Amino acid sequence: MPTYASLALVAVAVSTLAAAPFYLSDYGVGLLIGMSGYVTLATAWALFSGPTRYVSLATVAFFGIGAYTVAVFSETLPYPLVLLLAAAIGGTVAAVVGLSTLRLAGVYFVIFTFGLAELVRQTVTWWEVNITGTLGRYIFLPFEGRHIYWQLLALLTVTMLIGWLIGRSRIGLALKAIGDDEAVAAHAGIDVTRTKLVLFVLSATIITLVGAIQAPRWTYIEPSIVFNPTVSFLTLIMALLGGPMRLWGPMVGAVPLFLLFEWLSANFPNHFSIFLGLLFILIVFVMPNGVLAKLEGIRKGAAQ
Amino acid sequence: MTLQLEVANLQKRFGGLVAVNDVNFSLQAGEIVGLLGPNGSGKTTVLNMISGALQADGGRVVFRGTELTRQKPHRIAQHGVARTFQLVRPLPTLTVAENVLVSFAFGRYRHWGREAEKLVEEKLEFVGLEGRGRERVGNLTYIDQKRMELARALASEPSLLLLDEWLAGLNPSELKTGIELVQHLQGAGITILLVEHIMEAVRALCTRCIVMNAGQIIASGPSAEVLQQKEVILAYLGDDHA
Amino acid sequence: MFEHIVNGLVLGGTYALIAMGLTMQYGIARIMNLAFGDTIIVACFGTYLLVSAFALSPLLALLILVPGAFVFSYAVFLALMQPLVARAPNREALEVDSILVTFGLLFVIQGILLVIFGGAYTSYSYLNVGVNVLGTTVSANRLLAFVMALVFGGALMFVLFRTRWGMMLRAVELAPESAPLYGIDVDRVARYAFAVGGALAASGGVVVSMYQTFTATAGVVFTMKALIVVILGGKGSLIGALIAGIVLGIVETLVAAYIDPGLTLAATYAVFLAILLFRPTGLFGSAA
Amino acid sequence: MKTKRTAVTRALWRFTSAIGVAAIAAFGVTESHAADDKTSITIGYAVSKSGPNAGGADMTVTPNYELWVNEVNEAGGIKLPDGSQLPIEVVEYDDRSSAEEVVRAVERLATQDEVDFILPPWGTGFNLAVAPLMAKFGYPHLAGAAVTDKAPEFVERWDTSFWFMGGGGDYTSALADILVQARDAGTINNKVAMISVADGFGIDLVNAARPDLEAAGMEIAYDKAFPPQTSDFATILNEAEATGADSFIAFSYPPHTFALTKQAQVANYSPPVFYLGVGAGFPVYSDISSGKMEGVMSLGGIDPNNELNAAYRAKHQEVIGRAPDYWGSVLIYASLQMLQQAIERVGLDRAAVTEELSTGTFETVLGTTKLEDNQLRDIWWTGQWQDGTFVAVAPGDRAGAGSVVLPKPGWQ
Repeated sequence: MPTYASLALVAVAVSTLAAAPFYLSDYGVGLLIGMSGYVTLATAWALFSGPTRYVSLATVAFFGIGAYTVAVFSETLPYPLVLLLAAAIGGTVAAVVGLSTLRLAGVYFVIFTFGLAELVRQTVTWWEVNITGTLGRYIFLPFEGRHIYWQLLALLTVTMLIGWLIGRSRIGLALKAIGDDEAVAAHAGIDVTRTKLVLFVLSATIITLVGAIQAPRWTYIEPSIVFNPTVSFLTLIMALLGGPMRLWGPMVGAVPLFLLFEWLSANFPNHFSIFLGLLFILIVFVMPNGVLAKLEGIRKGAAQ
Repeated sequence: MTLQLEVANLQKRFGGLVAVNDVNFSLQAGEIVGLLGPNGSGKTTVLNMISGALQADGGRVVFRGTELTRQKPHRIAQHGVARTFQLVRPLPTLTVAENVLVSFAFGRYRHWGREAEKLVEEKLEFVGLEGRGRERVGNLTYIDQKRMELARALASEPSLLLLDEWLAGLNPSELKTGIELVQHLQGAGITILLVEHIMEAVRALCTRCIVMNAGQIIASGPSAEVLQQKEVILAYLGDDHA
Repeated sequence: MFEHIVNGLVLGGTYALIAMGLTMQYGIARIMNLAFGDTIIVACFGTYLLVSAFALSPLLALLILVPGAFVFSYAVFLALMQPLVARAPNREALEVDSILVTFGLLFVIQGILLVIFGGAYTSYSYLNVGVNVLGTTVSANRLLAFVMALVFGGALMFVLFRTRWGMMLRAVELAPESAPLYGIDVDRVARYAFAVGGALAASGGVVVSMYQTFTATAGVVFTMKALIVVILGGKGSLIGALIAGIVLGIVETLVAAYIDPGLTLAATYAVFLAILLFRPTGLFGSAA
Repeated sequence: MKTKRTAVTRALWRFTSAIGVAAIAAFGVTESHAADDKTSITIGYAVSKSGPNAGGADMTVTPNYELWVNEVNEAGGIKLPDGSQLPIEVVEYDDRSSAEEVVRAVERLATQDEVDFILPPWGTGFNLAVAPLMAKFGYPHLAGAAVTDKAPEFVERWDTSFWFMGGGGDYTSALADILVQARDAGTINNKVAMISVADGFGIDLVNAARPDLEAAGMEIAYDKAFPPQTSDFATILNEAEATGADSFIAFSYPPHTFALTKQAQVANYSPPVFYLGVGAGFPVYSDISSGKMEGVMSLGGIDPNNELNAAYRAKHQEVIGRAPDYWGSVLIYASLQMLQQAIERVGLDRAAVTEELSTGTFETVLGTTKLEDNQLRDIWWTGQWQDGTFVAVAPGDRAGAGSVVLPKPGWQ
């Protein structure tokens, strides 16, 4: 059990972050939105992909589903209900997809999830064009940056809490066992398919909610905006940088990487891609298991 | 004696090859039965079908009155059938204790928390790994990994244990310890199906033997008798010459 | 109906041409190269440069760019992939690493192209005349892509099945673990396979640039198409890539003609996902 | 138990340090630079320099920003009403074709860089994404590269927004008028084949075109949307040709426009009316069509006899190294000139500049320009390639309009 002191520390940290918009500029809040958005995405991604080692590129499929749900229903339903609906749709899609794909292993799963994101995007596009006869949709919700930030912060806190609980629970142990050796896990009595499915749905639902919460910030959305594959790739690289096997890993990866991107795009707007690419290569070569593993390695090395 | 396991007309093909052909046998509660035969004779395939790792193409597996034939591995484990693997398969990112805990947490009676930790400690002590629960499995010697794997199989609290060449690769003194461990299990009322090449172990442990060759049972009966049979000796000699 | 088949064949020729390169890299060299499409785009811009600045024929550009791409890909493998191959404990780890590194490479190439050429749409015309094929008019440049796909496919097939080097390639594809037992230098074979894949990508790029508008950032479209074809055909299978490419072309054309042009890509992905689910080794892949 | 506690402590240490990094970053960037002695006018913009939108931005938006800044600074800067003259200092970001990035970049420009003015990004979607922020921070928003029928509504919602490219309905009704005239003159039949790219632009236009064409009594014989990634149009053109329509209309983006042209030439498909979307008005179109673009129609156009426009085109060629397109470029450049003149008249007070833009009359490359309800309405809706120039042909009653020549000659 965590001590009261550490619980208090978390409470202080969360409330400090929650109070941040009162003494930050809009840009500061914008940064926090971007950061908390990506930290939540990366943490949710790692909930499933970290222990099971199923590298998913479907992040943006769920992110986009969330954003689209808000765009479609924001005028007709009360906002909390829209969020619930988004979560339900994202979760349902994840369940259907999960049931059919979680037996694919390795790179096939990677490719499938990428294809899935494109399929969802194409289908939404076709539906909008041919059935509803529009493409862009407007979201006029009376939210300022800080409102979106608070929602994201709450979602992030809940996500971290879920991750922490999973790590201490039976299902966390099951996931680690599955990641190590599916056959052994199954013979030990673990329902491998159901465990993976539950986590995939959970992770996808959180990702859907991130998309739903962020969407009002853009006023106007269309498939090319919300199904931007970069979201999937950035989420992946952030989680990998920090180390997806650890609860704090994605956060440790996402925060500095996000700030670095911001700095690069401000100072080298014309060379952003080159730096980003070199950085990726560097990460793979220098810290293949993530920053946390690297730090632990260094600490161990120093101790010896 | 009560009937534990009944295997009837079991069939398995891989492509055109018939790996297991019309295999029938049954196990009584508390028995240790050896499943023998040269490499490729279909022993492990039979084991895989009982434990659910493979789907049988035909026939049935009934365990204590429950049909296991088309059940998934985790259901079979929860019904009380546990197994080890021909080559040890530890879960490398987990500690020794966690490896064993997995089976307690998801096995027959699903233990968790303090109680499970205590049970893990007991099982580790039973296999001779007391106090080593916090170690990474990668740091264990081969024999200790085998011990750990036995502990993991026992942690699902099975009434039928499938041991796939669990004694292979042990030196003579380790073998002695291993045989004693298995005998203890029998004392605890666990039925054991033992796939094994080491005749010394088979003689010491098994009341009965089933011998397979080329996917079929060629002999079965009390160990002493079966191991004398000409066919059985031939099958092994043939294997040695190959 | 018949004209759609002809159009589909010609469209599929392009897909086949670019997919054969990726299948060499992915199937044999075991590198999931996300920067594959960007190699194609580099060849597009290279051709454009040679055509517009030096008034060279795009066909001559082939003679410069294809060997260039071979050398470039060889160097990339040596510098970036070899260390990964060496340190990877298993196939999965290598796949994840190579996805990440080539994703980085993708951005580097794209960034360099953006600095040099900017983000503008680029296009020129060459061999843009109609050719009558069995009563259907198709463009000469697309026909060229189709013919090249057949020629390269045939030539590679000959090399694979009739030469010693080809035998080594196939050995590495089928059994990378045991190939070294037969005295095959797997790394060397992989280097060459990767380089040949790059050269094929460049040849695809040269032809594609004749009829398609390209931008510095369009590489990922080609990567995806090629990847789909490779998975459809079975990774490492050249004949699979060739046939799957052509099948995909025909499917897209028929969907556009008889169902809805808006669903061509959705149909592509649907076919692709279905294959992944029901026959993950592809139409012509060896069993897993 | 001991090891467990340290694990928790370590995790918390990580958490707090992560927050620390975030906080430092956030605070670090909020310190604003004091701007007591103004030595320059800062102008900020975020455009897509990478990602899928880079192609469009690089054709129509960025070159004009660069051209304008270059011209102003060569002339010594912008003259303010107090007599001082300040050069322009540019703060630019790459939005990487991401909506979230463009939103944050504008927040950054407004609240951290505190630039004097912000120029808009490329594209309808991105302009709408930044519109609420521009209004909130009180920056005039000169939405250049954005086509929308909802401009009047947006002006009400965001009173600092200005719309320079008209709406889909403007372009399609002008086209419908041309078709009706040609039909009534017996030049073309009553049938139209129409395709559109399945994204915001294509759908906006095709939705506007349908009622316009139906009202004009035209029969829409083929009406399909295609995905933006489409590169092969052989089948679509076959099907369109098979309908027997004399008018072919494509609301397309440059890659499709170019591919359609090439395929039409290959298949020798040359209907009397051949109308394409964005890209047909690019200077490069002449190369794409191998010089055979005579008679092809599209959006936009110029008056070839307008000297102001000719001078602008020459200057663009000289500074940027290539010619501007025949549609959006000149509108965006004009919006910048208006901004400049508004600043010269009322200074750097953004509210006053907004007011001046809304009510003032300006001398721009378009001639004498005045906005109606914050929208530029004096736009060429339809153009046609005639003798190597993309000549404006609608609205026909506007001074300088050329006349439509139909049927389009074959691909000679």
